[in-house]
Amino acid sequence: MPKAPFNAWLVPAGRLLLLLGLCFLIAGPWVCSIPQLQLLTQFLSLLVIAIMWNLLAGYADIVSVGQHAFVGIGAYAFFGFAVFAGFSPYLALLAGGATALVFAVPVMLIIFRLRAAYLAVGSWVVAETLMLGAGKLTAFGGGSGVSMPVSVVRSLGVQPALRYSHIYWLALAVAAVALATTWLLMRSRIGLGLTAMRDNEEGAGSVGVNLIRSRILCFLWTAPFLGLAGGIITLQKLRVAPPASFSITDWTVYVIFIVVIGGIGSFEGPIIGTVVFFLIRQYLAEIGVWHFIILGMLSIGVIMVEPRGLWGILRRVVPGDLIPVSHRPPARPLAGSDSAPSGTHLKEPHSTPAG
Amino acid sequence: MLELVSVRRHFGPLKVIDDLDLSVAKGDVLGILGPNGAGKTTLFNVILGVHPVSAGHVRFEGRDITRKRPWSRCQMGIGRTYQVPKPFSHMSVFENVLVAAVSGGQGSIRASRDWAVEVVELTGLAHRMERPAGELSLLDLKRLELAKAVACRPKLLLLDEIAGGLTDMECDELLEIIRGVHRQGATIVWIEHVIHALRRAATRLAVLYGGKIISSGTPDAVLADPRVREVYLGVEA
Amino acid sequence: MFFSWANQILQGVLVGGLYAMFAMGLSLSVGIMRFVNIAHGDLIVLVSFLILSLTQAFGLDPILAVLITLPLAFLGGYLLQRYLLQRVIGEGVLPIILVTFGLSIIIQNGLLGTYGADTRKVAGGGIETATLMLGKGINVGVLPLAIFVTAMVMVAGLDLLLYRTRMGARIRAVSDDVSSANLVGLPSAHIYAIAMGIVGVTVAISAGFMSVWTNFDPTSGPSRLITAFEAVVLGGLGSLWGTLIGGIVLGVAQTLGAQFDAAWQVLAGHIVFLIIFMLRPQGLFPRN
Amino acid sequence: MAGRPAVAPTGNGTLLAVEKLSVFYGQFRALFGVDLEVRAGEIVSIIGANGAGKSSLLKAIVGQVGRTEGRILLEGADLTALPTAEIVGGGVALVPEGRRLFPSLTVEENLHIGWEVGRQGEIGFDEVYRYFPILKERRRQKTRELSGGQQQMVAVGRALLANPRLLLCDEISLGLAPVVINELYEIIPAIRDRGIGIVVVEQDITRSLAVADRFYCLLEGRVNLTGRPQDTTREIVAQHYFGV
Repeated sequence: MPKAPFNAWLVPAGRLLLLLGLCFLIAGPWVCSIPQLQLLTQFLSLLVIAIMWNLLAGYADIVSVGQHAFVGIGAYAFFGFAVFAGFSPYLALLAGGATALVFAVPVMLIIFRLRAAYLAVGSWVVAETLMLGAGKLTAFGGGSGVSMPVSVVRSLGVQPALRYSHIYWLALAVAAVALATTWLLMRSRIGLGLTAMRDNEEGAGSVGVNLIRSRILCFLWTAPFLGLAGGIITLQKLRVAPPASFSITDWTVYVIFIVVIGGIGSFEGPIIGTVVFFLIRQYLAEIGVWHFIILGMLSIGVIMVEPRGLWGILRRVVPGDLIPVSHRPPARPLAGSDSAPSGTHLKEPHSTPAG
Repeated sequence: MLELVSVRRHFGPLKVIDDLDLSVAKGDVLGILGPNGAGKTTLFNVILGVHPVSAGHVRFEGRDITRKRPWSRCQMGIGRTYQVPKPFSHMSVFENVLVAAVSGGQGSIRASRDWAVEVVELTGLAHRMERPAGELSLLDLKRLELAKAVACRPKLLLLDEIAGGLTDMECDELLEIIRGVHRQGATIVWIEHVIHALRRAATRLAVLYGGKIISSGTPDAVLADPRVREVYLGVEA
Repeated sequence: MFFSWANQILQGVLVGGLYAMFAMGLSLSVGIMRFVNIAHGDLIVLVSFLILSLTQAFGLDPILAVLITLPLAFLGGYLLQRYLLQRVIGEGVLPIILVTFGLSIIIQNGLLGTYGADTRKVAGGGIETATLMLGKGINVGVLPLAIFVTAMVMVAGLDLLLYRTRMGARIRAVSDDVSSANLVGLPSAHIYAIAMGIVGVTVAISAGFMSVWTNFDPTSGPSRLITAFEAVVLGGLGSLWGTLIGGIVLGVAQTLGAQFDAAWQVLAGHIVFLIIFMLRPQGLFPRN
Repeated sequence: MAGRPAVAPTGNGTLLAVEKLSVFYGQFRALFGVDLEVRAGEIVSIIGANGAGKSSLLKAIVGQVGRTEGRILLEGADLTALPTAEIVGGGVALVPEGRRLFPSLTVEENLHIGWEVGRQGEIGFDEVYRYFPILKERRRQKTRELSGGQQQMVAVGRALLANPRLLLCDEISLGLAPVVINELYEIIPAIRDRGIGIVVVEQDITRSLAVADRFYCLLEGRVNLTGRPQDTTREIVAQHYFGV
């Protein structure tokens, strides 16, 4: 049996850190001020979008620069269902997610015709078109947007404190569901195939991974979650407007930086990236546009030095994944004694002694 | 079991596979020889569907699979190794094999785990079970290629120069594994330059030259065929 | 009525000249280096600000300012390719997209930090308003006409450069097969960098015309990129004359869209692009 | 020309000396300490089965493999760390396996690229067109439109225009009809007689040995037989070739 490596404690320590973070998030409404709670809500929304972008670019090789379209669609649809159709905010939120999914189908039909490098700008064109289209909706205030009626706002709580904690719980729930179900997806046979695709596409195809179906599934998977995030964001901002709801800066630029810096193609990367991003933004916001420049240079540096980001660097020391999406062989009490077919076993080559 | 009918594969004006007919019977171990550029790897790409054919048909167990994608063919029972290994470098050896067992063999993860372990052990990779595939040595990568192909539970196994670059001892080990797989019922098509390995394993040999089969039959007959010596060693002076 | 429509279409064609100019450099990088530079539009805006500074700070004539930026843009393109993009080329699409994306954000915000968010324009000394009356309500602006003619000259010039010169043959050789080029001893990194330098020159020329004709601000880059991309895809990836036609199609679509409602101008361009793209994904004039 | 290896006459007429050369591709080792020598005006043939390391040897000489150990000397000047462009400029030209032309360039343009990257010398376009008259007729045609044999002629012509002191030919008969191969092989001695050292890599042993002054046989990355063709028999060569 190999001895446990010296740095094995880092994995449980990392998990403990994640658990503490989760406890903090759950305790949020009791320990945080309203501005802090709003910040956490933003954090959770961005986390959801980052996880989804990572799923596309990091695994399915769909490097989209237009995913903000689905955030915007979610925002507008939520607004429409809540204000015009009179749905309760909760139902409207779900309907917003569903609408994003419906839009994802034609969008996919367009951009999947473009491969590789061209898909990025192609998805951007589609997002731009949808944003301009949203600006033509007079009911939603056209190009300048519209605010939520007070009645809808009040249905979530008359006092601001209650309302904000309400929105926060919704954001936490959406993030938790997004994280948990995406984790389950990655643990499933589909996720296993996606991870193989990430490492070697042709190799994955020839061991039976259906590349086309996996791509379609990934793309459709992300849309409703982005739509839900769009709904949450609208609840928080209390208005929709094309440039803000379909903001490429907020929902694509930042998100790409988050995932690239945190570590693309891993589950931990987007989480680390979102935390780092909020730290940078809190401390560097006063230097205005220059924090973008720092983020841009940081991400170019990361691609040059360690394409798998901060988590890739940490992973050189940390011996395992914090959120295990990988699979381990079943424990076998008497490995190799009698279970294997006879005659075909080879002696194991001499393995080097551990340590 | 496998049948290629007048298959052509052209890259622009280059005819890599030129009007090729080939049939493989169940239980065969067919070895394919041929000089560089004879179209051997392209032949595999055509059988697995990595490249579409320019003309002709590919049949597998009586079904026309000419228009099927690689993953469907794999799920139907065609496993394949690559000459240049294509490991999933950031996944463990076990996971590499599990992907194949789950995707190619079409089982659930739960049901495929034991099979994956069995294949890993069968191919002599048990001691590397949880290592990332990116850290493996060449021999282990070749074993992993084989393990992934076997894990798909192939009825037809395509081996592409799996013995190249190995020492004699390593080659013997690999040969033993391949024989084991054959005994369990798989039909094998094996492209190889290491002739002594082929000679010991193959029930039939075929020689590919200029995109056509120029000789086929029992190993001894083919190796004695003057046309084969011609292709390999040049025209008799 | 007829002449009013004809006039609009003519204006659209001329606008298309500017779009083709934006697209030409992108078409070269798509055709030769086989990547889409997401910072392409931002580079155009960057050079426009450079021209603005030269004309305002030193009181230079815009034409002189553009002439000064040409060698700088060549050098900039060369260095950008040689020391940044070349390092991530050939490692799949993700790194190059992300690097040029990062570059785009850096340029936009660097300009915002330096020049502020105000909309700018370079004074052209009256050429902006000069028009030729062709009668029956058809007027042609001197500047748009100059732009269109220049765009055609540029396409013809690039065609000559690529197909009639030694350097062009080298560039096409590297674009044909990089590894062959390396095998026979062609310095591919240097040749790619020269190609990017040429892209830089097209960027500077289009920046010169754009800065006099239209307003721009530090965040105008992405819309220039999108226009350029649409023209390239419409024309057929990598085909220079196709790119010119693609630009014209967009220009006409936009001016006609604006006829219905001024606010539909940009959207009409996108919609026409998406429709044509769905019908003909390989573009109007695919290469080969 | 910058970086051009200085000419250092070595007395015994050695043009190329390969010393203890190993080549690695990541984990894979293609050559194991190979020694090889080529003199000016000599044709050296390298034979061996697929995967024996023949192409790796040629690629290492022109600086196109990742990691090597050992030394490669051209007239005493070390080529080992130089970029390909300088090696070619210094007088080594490769006719790569599979021809590797630039398909959308014309015959003339392809040839011209060889001329540009090489060193100054007596071989010009006329010279090449004299060897291959058909190329003169087709000089304005794109090489993708040529037959395989004509393409191979362009590849040889391109290398010759670099005015090499050492010419490396990798599988030039691959996939060609015997008539065409004969035509190509007729000019090799003529090139040798200009004082150029030639390395011929070929799967067709008979052809290769017929033209060679000396040969090396590679098996799995090592030289296992070397000598003059007339001093050995076909059976011995075949044994070493297959390693059985």
